[in-house]
Amino acid sequence: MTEAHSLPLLDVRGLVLGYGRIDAVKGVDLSVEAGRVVTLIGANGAGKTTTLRGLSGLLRPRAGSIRLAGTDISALSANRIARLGIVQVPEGRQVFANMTIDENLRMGAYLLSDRAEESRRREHVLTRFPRLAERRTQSAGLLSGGEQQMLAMGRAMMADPKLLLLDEPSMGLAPRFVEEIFRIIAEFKAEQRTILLVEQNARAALEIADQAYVLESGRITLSGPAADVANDQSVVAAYLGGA
Amino acid sequence: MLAQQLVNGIISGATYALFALGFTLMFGVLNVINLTYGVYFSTGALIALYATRNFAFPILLALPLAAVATGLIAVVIDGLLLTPLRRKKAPELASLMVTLGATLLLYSLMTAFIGTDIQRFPPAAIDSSAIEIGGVRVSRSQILIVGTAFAMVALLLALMRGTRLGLAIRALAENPDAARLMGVDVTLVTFFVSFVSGTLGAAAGILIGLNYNAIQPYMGEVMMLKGFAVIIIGGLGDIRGALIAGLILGLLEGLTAGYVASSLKDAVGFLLLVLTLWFRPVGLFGRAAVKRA
Amino acid sequence: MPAFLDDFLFSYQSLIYALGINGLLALSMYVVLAIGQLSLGQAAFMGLGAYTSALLTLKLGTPFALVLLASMAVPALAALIIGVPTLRLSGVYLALATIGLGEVLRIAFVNSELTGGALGLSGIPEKAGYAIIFGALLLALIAFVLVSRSRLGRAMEAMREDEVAAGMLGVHLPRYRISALVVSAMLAGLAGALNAHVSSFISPNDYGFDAAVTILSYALLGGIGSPFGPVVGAIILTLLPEVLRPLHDFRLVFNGLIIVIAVLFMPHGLVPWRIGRTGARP
Amino acid sequence: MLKKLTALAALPLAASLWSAAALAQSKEPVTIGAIEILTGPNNKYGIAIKNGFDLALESVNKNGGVLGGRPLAITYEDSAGNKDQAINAARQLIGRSKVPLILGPTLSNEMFAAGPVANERKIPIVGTSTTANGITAIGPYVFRTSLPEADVVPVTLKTAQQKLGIKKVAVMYGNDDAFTKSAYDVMKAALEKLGIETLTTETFGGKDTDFSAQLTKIKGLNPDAIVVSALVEAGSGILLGKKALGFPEKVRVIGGNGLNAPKVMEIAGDAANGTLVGSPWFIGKADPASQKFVEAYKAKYNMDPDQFAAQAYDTLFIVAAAINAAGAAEPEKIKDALGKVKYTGVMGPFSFTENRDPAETSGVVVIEMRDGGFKQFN
Amino acid sequence: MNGAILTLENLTVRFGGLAAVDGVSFHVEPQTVHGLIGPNGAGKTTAFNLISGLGHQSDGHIRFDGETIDKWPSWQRAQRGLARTFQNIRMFGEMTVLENVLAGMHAHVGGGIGATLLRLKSFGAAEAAAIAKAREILAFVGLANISTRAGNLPYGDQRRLEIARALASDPKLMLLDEPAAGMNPSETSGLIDLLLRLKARGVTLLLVEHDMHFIMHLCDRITVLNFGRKIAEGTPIEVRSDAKVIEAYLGTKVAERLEAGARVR
Repeated sequence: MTEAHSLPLLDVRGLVLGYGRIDAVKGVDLSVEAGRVVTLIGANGAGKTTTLRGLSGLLRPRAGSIRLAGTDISALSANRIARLGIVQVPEGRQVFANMTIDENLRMGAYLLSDRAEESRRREHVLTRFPRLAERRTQSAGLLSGGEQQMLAMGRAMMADPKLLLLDEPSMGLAPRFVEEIFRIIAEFKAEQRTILLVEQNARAALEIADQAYVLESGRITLSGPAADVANDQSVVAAYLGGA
Repeated sequence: MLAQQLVNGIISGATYALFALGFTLMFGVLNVINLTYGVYFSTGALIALYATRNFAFPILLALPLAAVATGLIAVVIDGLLLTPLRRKKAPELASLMVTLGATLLLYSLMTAFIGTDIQRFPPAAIDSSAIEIGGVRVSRSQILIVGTAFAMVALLLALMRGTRLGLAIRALAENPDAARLMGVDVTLVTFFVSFVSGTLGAAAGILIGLNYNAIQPYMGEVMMLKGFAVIIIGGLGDIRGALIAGLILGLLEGLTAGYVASSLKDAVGFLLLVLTLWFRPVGLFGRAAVKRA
Repeated sequence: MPAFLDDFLFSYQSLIYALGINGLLALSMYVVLAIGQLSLGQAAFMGLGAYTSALLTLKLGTPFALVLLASMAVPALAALIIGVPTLRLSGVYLALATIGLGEVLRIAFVNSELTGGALGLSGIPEKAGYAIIFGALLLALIAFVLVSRSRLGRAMEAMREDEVAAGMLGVHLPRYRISALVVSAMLAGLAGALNAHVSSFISPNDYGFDAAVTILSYALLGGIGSPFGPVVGAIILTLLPEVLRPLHDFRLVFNGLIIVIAVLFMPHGLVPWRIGRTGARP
Repeated sequence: MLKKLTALAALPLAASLWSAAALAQSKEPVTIGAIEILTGPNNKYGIAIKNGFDLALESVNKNGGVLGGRPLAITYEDSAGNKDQAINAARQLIGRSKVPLILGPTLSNEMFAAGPVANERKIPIVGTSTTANGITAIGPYVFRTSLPEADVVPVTLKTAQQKLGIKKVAVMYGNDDAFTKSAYDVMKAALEKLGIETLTTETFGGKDTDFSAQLTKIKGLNPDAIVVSALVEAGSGILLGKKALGFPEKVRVIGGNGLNAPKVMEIAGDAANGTLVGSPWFIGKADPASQKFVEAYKAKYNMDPDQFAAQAYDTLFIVAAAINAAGAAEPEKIKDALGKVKYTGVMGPFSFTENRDPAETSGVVVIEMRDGGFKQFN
Repeated sequence: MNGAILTLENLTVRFGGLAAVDGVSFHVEPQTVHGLIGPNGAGKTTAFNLISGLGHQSDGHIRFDGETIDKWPSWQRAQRGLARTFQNIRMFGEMTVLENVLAGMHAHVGGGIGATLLRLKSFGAAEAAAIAKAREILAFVGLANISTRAGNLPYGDQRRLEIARALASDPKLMLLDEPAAGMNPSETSGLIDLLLRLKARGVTLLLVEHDMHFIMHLCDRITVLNFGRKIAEGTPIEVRSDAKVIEAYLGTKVAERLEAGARVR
């Protein structure tokens, strides 16, 4: 790691995002240090996915700044941001269903021109996900939800991202897959990858993360070390409308 | 006689397929029925004609030149008409209407300046000599057309399957947002697809113009009617479907004219079209195959 | 009638007739666009109406009132045949299928002895006149205004804005789609019959693709906020080439340009006023 | 202000022009109307016709005009090849310009639309290029100077039968165009009359480019000739297709008036060789009047005249003669006079039949395409 | 079960190989507020679409108001008395507020083409009555500016208008898909108030919502979905204390177990 530690890898200030007449994210500040796993949790509709779409450039910010290692990227288009090493695994997987698993992985390395490196990475991904290796020439659309999620993560790994944005990786998955997904995230963490994890499965997310932000109605209401956040009663309240 | 009729059918079928390729590609990837496509057919032929006739370009140079120029025109048209609609996320009928208007505009502009007189390539441009095998005659330009049609299908499929650009095109066709996340410059790839379609349309126009040696602005409009039939029968967006549907149409037309009645020749395509709409609207071969390739 | 008026009416008769007939055609496009569909079969329906009426008049000497009814009934039938399979599909298919319909009809007219083949039918007596053409246009306009200001009009606009939501309010979508296409075909057929009975001669090539696109340009130029928009569009596009002679050469260029501009920059057309949708004082 | 200045400047001139103006008063021009295709895709026909009229008009006026010294003038209206515009034009010429006679329109289709308008108002209308059947049946005020296909085609076929010994033919015609369809009807009748066997009849569309299916079938039937009714575009495509399929040299194409155009040879090149067409006139006609016309036309327009220009040229003299014979620029009188005109022009002797069609067919020449030019065949 | 207005029996829909709704059965009692909750991707909106006829199940049955409506298209269900709102508002933006509500009455306002064209007395009376009723409904939901273009309304008012439009069809059952999404707290409490008044009016409500406060406050019964399956059902209090529900919402302790596993490896 050569990045200056004084400077967070990702630094977001006053981010405002919205659709049509509505602002869904109303001035979010957050930062992600290199090599850390940071989670962004919150109820549905709080603006988590919108935030990630803003970070990856799918949605143009209305205000605020997004700095990657000090450079403002908030005006860049999605493909330029991908080039800088921010890779998003979108909500709902969004694998290319009509392409084979191999082709999906090759798409992940779209920006890489070194073919040898590409196949080296592919072998690596397939070793990590043996389920995918068995079916590399099948259409991704035929995979189960959990397998598609693995493919989506594998596809992101093909780009060897500086910052991985994971959007609800456990969404809609059967419990055994949820476990497996979190096992993979734990492995990523062990490899010192930088991850911003958006999750609804707050407990699992908080256990794996170093740092956590709680998002409510488009605003950060709580932040700090994940362990502290996990112990905060208001988190349970945010989810189940307690009190 | 049957052998010659079958060969005739394959040749005209190949011209339909060659024409429909770019049309169906545009639909498969960009999800628009771009009616200006017929204009590219005419434009390509006219540019090649002027290059060979007025500037004495050899046809082998004029062909790629005209095709590339037309491809660029296609990019400009896409940028002017369709990109704004895409940005606004306008309904699909809006793009159909805007290209409909543009088609009328472009054809009538062309005829206003060029007229509808048939023009021909200089005789030296092509070798029209024929080859005769067992009583079946085929000219060199016809062999070129059939060869090009098959080669283009093979090339397009190879592009779609084997290259990174092809992958990006298919990714764009399937899910533009996910493609952007992989680093695909969607605008650029969109323009590239427009370019390739325009080029294909122009190449078809030039080759077909060479074969029948009759070039005029409205030649694309006539072809468009066959084009609709081919891409719907073959399945919107299906590259192989376009080739097969084109050949089927050409053969059926030829056999109808040869053995039933030539007055019914044109009706065959539309009958097939209507039957497809009634019974198998996704086309003969299922769903859009650009996305699957 | 004073001589100068007589001469004026004689000189400009066909132009004035064309205003009314094109107005009807514009309305026939309006009724389809008003529910968010696109049909390019108006010219074909017009041709069917024209041929039906001309044949009945010439071959059977049918009374003109019956002729006009038949000229609406036959295109309506064609609309059913083409509409039923395509209306379950996306809007693009209807547009393409109606282009195909035009071509099939042209082939049929050309190949049939009954319709005189490519020679068409000539010597059609001049049975239509100012009263019937403008009467029909006025009636159609009034009918559209009345329909607009009712639950039917509300359902149509709802469909154009959001078909799914309209369906969720109990709007019987297929019935509306097919009715709109049928009404459109009837109006176009009527316009065709009236045109045949003022221009004495019809032939298959009068009802081609260019005609269909021109009719679309009427509606888009005027705008479809109210039934008046398309009629205004038709009047302008019929008169303009007469007023601006240089435009004559570029008439089709102009029509095409209007469609492009209307779709891209002028979605409400020249008559942006939107008709109210209530049948009583709110 | 500007108006005043102009008026002042005009003062001295006015005096000197006084007498001329008085003369013009009595010598008011006789203005007739013409409806031709002057713009749009088919304007080559209309422009050739207008050229023919204008050339003849010059000559008429140079020789004292009509009705004892009144100049003859033509008001042109453009039909753009569109029948609705042709009707408009006829109505405006009659209602607004009040012409006593109309020349044109260019196409038979346009005549079917505009003819009834003129006929209804009892204004004679004279087609110079309308060859379809049924034109003059529109009514008693509709005339034509162009030889209908019904007169030309039998001459062509008969010549071919006599000189080439043709016994069995295949027929091809464009079935989506009024002109080619009506020529086909004539061909069919003439073939029957001449006792030539028709092996097959094939159709095509005017915009078609591929005729291989029809030609392959025809080739299998071994005809002595192919009789074709087509316009230039399809016609030259058929010639090219015929060559591509390797028809024997001796199987000629015999065409209608639609193929009677140098453009066919331009497009089809040597594939056009041997093609026979009948024509009311052709540029190589060895007749002094005709030669003089060709020279004058070339001098004025710097291009070759075609049959349309020649027909128009003759027609204007015929009309001028009728106006003179009528003694007044009145439609009814001109109509009656037209029926009695006898005139010999570049196309040969001319008069109208009872049915207002040309009576003479002796001017018809059968010509052959050979190496890019027409040659007389009979 | 007999008195239920809506009954789902073993409702299943598969897209490709995945079951988005998997054998779900529950019923909704008349004149109650029934909540349908679950984490993202649990199949709530899919279930709504099946109930309202915007998609058709692969398996199972839907009974509504005594009829099996499995194959009915959406408009037929609407005519029978089923109304819904959408997660992302689907307003007729060009129409006025009043016209939107009148459009909602489509199935109930009289007036065929004949009466419309002839402007029969019955037509005028029906329209006037409809307008009066629409005004009443708009007053009920608290919208005053009836001639405003619907597209120009602020967000919260658009939500209200959508509810008013659904209400206008005089529904027996109203499906509300995330009615509080994007609302601020005061708008939300206004909405709760409105829905309670709706319930008092006798309308049965089935709603999907993520705002738990809202759900717990409003619902008589709640059905919880996860992975397309029903995992719990009961009163708000029962559901809130259900271990499976908490697990579904807050997640399992997978991570702990995983870390243990990783250490072993």
